Amino acid sequence: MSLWDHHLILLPILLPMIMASAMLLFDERRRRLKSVISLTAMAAILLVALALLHESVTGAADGGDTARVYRLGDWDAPFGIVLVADRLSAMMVALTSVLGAGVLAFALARWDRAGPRFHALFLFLIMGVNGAFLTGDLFNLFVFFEIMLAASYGLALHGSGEARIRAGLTYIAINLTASLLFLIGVSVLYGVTGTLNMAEFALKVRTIAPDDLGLLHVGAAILGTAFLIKCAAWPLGFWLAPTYTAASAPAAAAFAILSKVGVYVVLRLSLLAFGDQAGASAHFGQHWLLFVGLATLAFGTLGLMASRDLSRAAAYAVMVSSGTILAVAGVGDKAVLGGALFYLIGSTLACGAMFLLAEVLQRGVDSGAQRERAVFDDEYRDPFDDDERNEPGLVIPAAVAALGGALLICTLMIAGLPPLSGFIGKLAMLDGLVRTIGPASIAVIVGLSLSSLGGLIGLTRLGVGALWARDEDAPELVVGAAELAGMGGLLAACVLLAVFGGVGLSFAEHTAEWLGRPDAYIRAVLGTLP
Amino acid sequence: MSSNLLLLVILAAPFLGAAVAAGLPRHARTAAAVLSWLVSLVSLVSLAALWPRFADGEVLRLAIPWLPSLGVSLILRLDGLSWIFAALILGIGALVVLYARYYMSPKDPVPRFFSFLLAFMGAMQGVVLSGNLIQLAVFWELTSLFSFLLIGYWHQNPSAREGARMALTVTALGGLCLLVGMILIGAIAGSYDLDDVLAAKSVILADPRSVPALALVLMGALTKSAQFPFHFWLPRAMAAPTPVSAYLHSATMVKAGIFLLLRMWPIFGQTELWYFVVAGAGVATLLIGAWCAIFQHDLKGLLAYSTISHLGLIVLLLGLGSPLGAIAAIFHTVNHATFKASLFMAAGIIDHEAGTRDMRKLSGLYRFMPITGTLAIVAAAAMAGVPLLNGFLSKEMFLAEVVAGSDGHALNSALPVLATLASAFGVLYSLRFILATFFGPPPTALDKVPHEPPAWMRRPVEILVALCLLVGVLPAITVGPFLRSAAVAVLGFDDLPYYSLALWHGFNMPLLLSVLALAGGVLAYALFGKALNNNPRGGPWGLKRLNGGYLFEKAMSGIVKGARWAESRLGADRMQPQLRLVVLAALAAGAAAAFAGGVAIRPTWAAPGAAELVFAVLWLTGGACAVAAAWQAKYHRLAAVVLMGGAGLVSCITFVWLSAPDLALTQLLVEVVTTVLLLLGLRWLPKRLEDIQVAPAELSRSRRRRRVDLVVAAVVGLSLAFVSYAVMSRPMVEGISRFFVERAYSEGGGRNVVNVILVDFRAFDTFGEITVLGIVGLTVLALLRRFRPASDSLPSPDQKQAREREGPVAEGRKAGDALRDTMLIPRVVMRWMFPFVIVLAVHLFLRGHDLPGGGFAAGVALSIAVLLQYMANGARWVEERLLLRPILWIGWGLTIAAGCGLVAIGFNRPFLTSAFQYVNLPLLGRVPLASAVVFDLGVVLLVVGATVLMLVALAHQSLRRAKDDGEPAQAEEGA
Amino acid sequence: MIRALFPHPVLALGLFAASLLMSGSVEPPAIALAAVLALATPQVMRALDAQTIRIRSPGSILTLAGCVVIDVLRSNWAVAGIILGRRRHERRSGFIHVPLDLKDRYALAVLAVILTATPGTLWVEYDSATGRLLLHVLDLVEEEEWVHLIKTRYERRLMEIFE
Amino acid sequence: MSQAILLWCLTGAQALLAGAMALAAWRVVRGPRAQDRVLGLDTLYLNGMLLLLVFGVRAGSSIYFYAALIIGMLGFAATVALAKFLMRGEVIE
Amino acid sequence: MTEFVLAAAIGVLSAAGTWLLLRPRTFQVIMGLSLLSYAVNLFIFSMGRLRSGMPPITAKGAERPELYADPTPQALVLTAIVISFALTALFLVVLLASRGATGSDHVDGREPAE
Amino acid sequence: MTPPDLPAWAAVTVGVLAVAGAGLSFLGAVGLCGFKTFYERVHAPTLGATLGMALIVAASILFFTFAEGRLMPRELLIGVFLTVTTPVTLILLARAALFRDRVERGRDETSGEP
Ligand code: NA
Ligand code: NA
Repeated sequence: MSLWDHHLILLPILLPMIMASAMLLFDERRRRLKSVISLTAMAAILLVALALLHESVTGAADGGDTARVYRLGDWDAPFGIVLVADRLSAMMVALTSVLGAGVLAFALARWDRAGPRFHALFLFLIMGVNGAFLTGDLFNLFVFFEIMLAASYGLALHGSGEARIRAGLTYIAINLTASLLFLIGVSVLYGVTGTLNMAEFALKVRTIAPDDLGLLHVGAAILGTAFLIKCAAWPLGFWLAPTYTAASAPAAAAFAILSKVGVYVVLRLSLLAFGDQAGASAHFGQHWLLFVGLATLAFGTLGLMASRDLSRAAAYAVMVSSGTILAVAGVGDKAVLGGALFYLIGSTLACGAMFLLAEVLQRGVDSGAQRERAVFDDEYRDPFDDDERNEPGLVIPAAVAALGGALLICTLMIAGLPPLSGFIGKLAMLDGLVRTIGPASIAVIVGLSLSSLGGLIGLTRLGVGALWARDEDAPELVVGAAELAGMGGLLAACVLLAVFGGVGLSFAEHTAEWLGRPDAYIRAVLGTLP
Repeated sequence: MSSNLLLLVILAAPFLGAAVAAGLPRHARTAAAVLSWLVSLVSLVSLAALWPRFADGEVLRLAIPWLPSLGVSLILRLDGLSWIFAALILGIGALVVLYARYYMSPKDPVPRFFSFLLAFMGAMQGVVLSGNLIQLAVFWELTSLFSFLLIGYWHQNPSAREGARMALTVTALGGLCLLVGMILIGAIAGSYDLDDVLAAKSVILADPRSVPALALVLMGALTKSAQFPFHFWLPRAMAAPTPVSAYLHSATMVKAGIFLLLRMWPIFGQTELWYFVVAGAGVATLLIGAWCAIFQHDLKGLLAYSTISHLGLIVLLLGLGSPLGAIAAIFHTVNHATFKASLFMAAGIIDHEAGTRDMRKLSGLYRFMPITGTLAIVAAAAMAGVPLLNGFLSKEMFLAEVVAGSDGHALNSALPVLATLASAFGVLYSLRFILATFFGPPPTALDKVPHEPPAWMRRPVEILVALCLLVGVLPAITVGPFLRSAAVAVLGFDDLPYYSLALWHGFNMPLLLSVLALAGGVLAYALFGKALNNNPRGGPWGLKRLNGGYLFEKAMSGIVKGARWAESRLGADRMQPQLRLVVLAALAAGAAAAFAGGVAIRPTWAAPGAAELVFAVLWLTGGACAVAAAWQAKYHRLAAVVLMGGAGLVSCITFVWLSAPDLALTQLLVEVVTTVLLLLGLRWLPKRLEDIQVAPAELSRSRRRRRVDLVVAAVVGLSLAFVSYAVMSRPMVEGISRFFVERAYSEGGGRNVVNVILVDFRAFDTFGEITVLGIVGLTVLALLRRFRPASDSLPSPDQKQAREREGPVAEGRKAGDALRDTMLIPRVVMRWMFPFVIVLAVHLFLRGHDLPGGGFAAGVALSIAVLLQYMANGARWVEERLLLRPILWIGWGLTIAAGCGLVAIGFNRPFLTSAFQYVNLPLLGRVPLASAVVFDLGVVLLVVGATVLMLVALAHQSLRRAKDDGEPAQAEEGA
Repeated sequence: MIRALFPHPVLALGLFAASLLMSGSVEPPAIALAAVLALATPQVMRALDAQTIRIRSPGSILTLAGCVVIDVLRSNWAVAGIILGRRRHERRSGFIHVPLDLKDRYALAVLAVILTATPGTLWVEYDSATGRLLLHVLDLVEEEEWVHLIKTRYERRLMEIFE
Repeated sequence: MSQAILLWCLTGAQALLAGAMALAAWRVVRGPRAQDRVLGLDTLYLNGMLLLLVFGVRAGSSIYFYAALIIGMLGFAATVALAKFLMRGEVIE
Repeated sequence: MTEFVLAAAIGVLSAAGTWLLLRPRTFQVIMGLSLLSYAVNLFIFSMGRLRSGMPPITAKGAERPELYADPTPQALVLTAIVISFALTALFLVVLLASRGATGSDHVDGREPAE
Repeated sequence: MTPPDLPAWAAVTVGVLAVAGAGLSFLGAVGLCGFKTFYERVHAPTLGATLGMALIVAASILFFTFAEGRLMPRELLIGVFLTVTTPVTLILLARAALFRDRVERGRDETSGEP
């Protein structure tokens, strides 16, 4: 194993961090350099993620699934912190880098100038997200959540403006509260089990003293609440729509992955620690996931239909996506979960693209994001403050057609209509659900179908308004080449995902199956399975 | 060519063509038309070439794997039924393309039109060629989608947008139902493959899930085929360009529903549900459509309702469940496609040449466009079911079928009457179509003089009308073989009943009914023709209330309104309710888990010792401070800050008391910085006065809210206290800590276990934590750079203003002297404290590994040293003397921490692996050197950078203001 | 050269002592550290352009210190008495003005520390233009007496030390 | 015996200091004016620091010394900031 | 007894913090968050059980590890302190910005409608 | 906890010093609560800050000197720094109070009776 191969898993975290730190050492003026650095970083992370993905699928001695474990500081689990790349985390890292690359490309057209230190904040966000996906330690997860959130606070407010600040305040307050819940939950779990390592925690859950079971569940429930807040689950996710709507387009698009971090953690922990093997704790909280997921799905769909503009609809689409996966996780069927994982990929990319697209379509119409001039001029001024260049760089012809196509793809993806990957995911879920027919599956089937319909109704109404029924005095639609490249990249990924749906779906299904047998994960992390 | 390739061409050519057309320049009208024409021709030829390959009942299949794990592959499956539909789609498609070339205005982006049209054609091919249920649903939705784009092509026109949306919504709704239905059928049959499904008929029918499955599938078919009560979208879709109407509503879109019914017929055709739903919808649609058509003034409107009615007829035929009915349905589908396409095209020509489609404005056009007129008359006659035309034949079969089945159900016995009535209506509106348009006095209300269209625009109509005639006269030769192979595909080779495609079946009941209908229609026109033409209200008599489109629009806006209402009721946009929900949710989750699992407390109560009483007194103090802080935070913010300091101090002492000196140190230092930060912020908050008058209603509401919150807060407090006590009262579990304590010195090189955890065992946490700090620094900077204070906090604080007003009281005093004198002593002390605090910080840093302290504490101490200088001397003064570049400190701090971690990689150890060594230095002796110290140095740099950045950026806000006022700077000579 | 190395010798000495005390050890590493800090840290005072403290009469420091210790002890006793309720009715507190001749800011600072650290007196405000000091006294017996006390016991000695 | 006396004395000292803290906190809570509260906090800090010193003696460990030293050296920064805010309405000018 | 006092302290701090968290003024919220983070820090700390006079500072090699106070929660609290300090600062700045941009110190950026 | 090798007289001295110092501090706190005006209150805590502190520092030094068998005067640092910094707070506070009284209550405490 070569030097870098061994440390590969570190790169998705370390690379953006080092790049961002290095950027702090340069002057803010060196935009081109920063753009190159950021894009390179994203590309490198993508490659790394693919390599990790490949290994997680084929890396075991028998050529099967495996989890690669990296012992930070050379301390064994459960004492030191470990990074773990298995199918799920590698997939999420890959997804993050694709989304990140698209968003970054979009931002290079002009948004990265709307406030200071965009690139650094963006890379820190990526670092936090990747860390949350890769860490195998509960408290370290908290730390990465905080990195991710801190960067997201900065990005949510990127570009300033009253709407952003107003929404940002709520966003931050709620997430700070959620972080406190996170801490309470993790510490209770530590108090009861004496460990922070996820794998060891899963083992300890199995053998917990009956007397401690209640406390363990209290900790898990509080922790779960914290994660559901990040998932924007109903009724804990009302912060999402205002924040994402007000945020600048690239920020909002990048945030499409944030709620997925919550979803990821819910999936990871519930399947690792509270799966079939968990004894008295088996399937802990699963019913709640179902209810909350369905409620989120319903509320997200309602919100989507109620939205008055596309970016808000995109925000609700994020909620719909969370709700879908949570509800499916609540059904607790592996076949269905595979579909949900596949759906997760496509819906995240589509929601991201939707935010970008919405910004292009609403440009000039949008009032929430007006740029304000500082009242003061002082030494903390950024040299680009006065740079009022608002053009998105090289402008491409036939903008309307291109944007129309993009909007169509987004709509299909979000509504889960054929033939794109959104549909494949839904199909796979429905296919699994009808096989496990019961009240829960029927509820989810109805929910999924209605949300598709609602999504279609809502998005067509808004899309028709934004593209076909533009005001006479609305500015002509222009889209920069970089912007189109960013959006197009994300949408192309959605299309590719449909074309190679068989491969993708089989990957997702195997991932669900892999998640269903946590012993392999635990063995990889702890070396043995006592 | 292999049949596989041909099959592929049939499906792929339109999509490829669509892609190419989309890329053509905006004005390439002819190129796009030629392309489209060639594409449809290529597909048509391929289709025709396949005809000889399947003699009776043979099925061609081509499978392309797509989603193997779901059993969904792309299966192209061609049987007689698919063939006849595909031929219709391609044949009429080719004619429509030709027609559209002349119809479309060069001002429009015509290539896009052709692109959509070809894509739609492809999607239709996909539906009829599907050998897989899911694939069928996929292409089904695609047809909805592309029809949406086609109908909305003239999107500048609001009715086009609305029509498109309505069509999409209704048909996509049906499509979703269809999808779920198909998935259910697939689940029952164990496969999505059409052949497997058809073979599993008995399994399917035996399964109780087949009922919802059928219902869902029918939902799809009926919406697509515009069956009552979903028929309303079709007339609205007339806002589309006429070629689109001609295509969608004759041969394609609406026929997809028919196709689906035919596909499902072998399985479900004889079930009760099928009969009631399909036949019921069919008969209702037949009548309502025909009745509404009578009253239309718009030519296309009339054709639209007529289409609905004819679709109802076909659906009714299928609903009857008899094999002959199915054959008649196929036959009428073909016939309807030909005459309706030609009629739409004719209507388009009239619109194109006369400038209107309003029958009240049109009149006597025959003399201006005799050829078109003749063609229209023939086609309308076919629609009315006049003998010698194709419409007559299939209508005869229909009437025969209705009569033959007129026993048993009440519906059945009523059917002959209803069918005759509907036929009479058909005669009536056909007559009206012709007479009101082509005959009568010359038109007066037209803007231009109508004339014949370009010859090639008429050519498609001519071909179609010729087909109507040909089939009408020679049915067995022209359409016989195709009909037969389609019938075989539906009914099977063995169950094919006897039927005759002859023109003359002798005098029989159906003929009588036909004649009755013809006579009745003519009579009705004679009686009511004038009234109909002048019907001012436009709508159909008796059915005004039943305006589906209107209801739909009401429903849609109701849905949006309802969604908004629900969103506002189920959601919360204000912060307090959201936070309350979060708190309540956490409480509920915790409580639910606790009650389910049971939480026992095992108190170990011993008589409290004196020291414990002291501890209790301490917390009496701390608790009082906390409660008072909560009490005062609204009106006395400073008091709250002070009180919180008290609570914080007690926490620190608690940490010392309970063996956590590191925590105490850190918390103390952080307290100081936080207090200063809060004070820096306080300056920008508005004054809050206790004696503001509040409305009594608001007062009582806020009282209620406060009471609720008080309860919530108390419950939170009790719960957390309970949980912590429950854990504390339990024996320690054997966990990871033992390892840390055992190895901290031997393997981490430090005696302070907490610090070794922070910089070694769990250094990655610290690594992340400092990153958070750095990010927050950046964010703070970004926010403050655009900070815009509220107008009322712009001026200097009152204290300062008053001080300046106090002014130079004594001789020789200048402004600012007062401050200088006050700060004289503090400045001296604070300035000279600077180096001592640095020494303290160095000690904190160096001892951290063995004793309480560490990088973070050192960093905050250093920040406080800087802060003291700022407080004593003012920002300007300090910055003239100390060059602090906090962002650089942050950058270097992070870089050093990461770099230190990376060094380990050079030694092929994992990131952040620490090394330590005792080194013998001259004079100093044995000194421990741990690489973690370098990591800690990064921590120091970062903490200083971030903390100073936050403090200074905040402090600078007042400075900025000072610049505007031209207030004298506070610099002064050295101390 | 020496100046550059030791811009503030008194400070360096103080830092050396402080560092040793913080280390709690007189082992070679602690001494080395103290020496390094004593050498390096005063350099930052250069940036803050602090005037060097000049002590003219080191001997007077001891006398002053003795005075202060005695006064502190005495006034602790006095104030404790007041708190415990002695002389509750006759006691009167208030402000007095003391005209000062001291100009050196370090001297003033030391005076401020002494006066404030002594229970019962509090330095409130000093007017640099007039040299008037506003003092709050807990037990104000005779204003003149206080002025006299301050000027003779402290100011004179401080002027000896610093000016 | 002497050890017991020492222990009792130290406990008594702790109790007195805790009592002093409680009184100071009472002043902080009570006010009435901001300067009283700040003064109360200053006293609270002072007594807290002394409590830590006594605690160190009681525990026989010098580990707690730094906590006390930090209050002694830097605790005043918080109260200075409060006082300055009271005086000027701004902490850093 | 110590456990009971500490539990009560956590309860009081968190109750006061929660009450403030639910108040309508931004400053109240930030104070609430600060009080809550005190409470949470103590809570985390309490999860390692309490031990007086045995800080986890070992002699050269710990003979009886079980005697020392649990160092892990202490390390966690340290991290939590730092993070909550940073986020308090951030929240403060955002609330100032909100007050500046909206003119109101209400958490919703506008005074509640009558 | 107390090391056994502390001589009896030293132990008693340490105890007495500590109690005396704590007592003075307590007295100061009593004064803080008991005095009627701010200007009187401000004097009270100096009891603890000077002699009280000195006694406790002495106790600590004495204790550790005997406990460790060598001179351990490091609490002196606390004494020095506390002595130097306490006046800073008090001066600023008194000045602020004076000013606030002048501005907000229209009273100049320096000229009239308290
Ligand atoms: Na936006
Ligand atoms: Na004094």
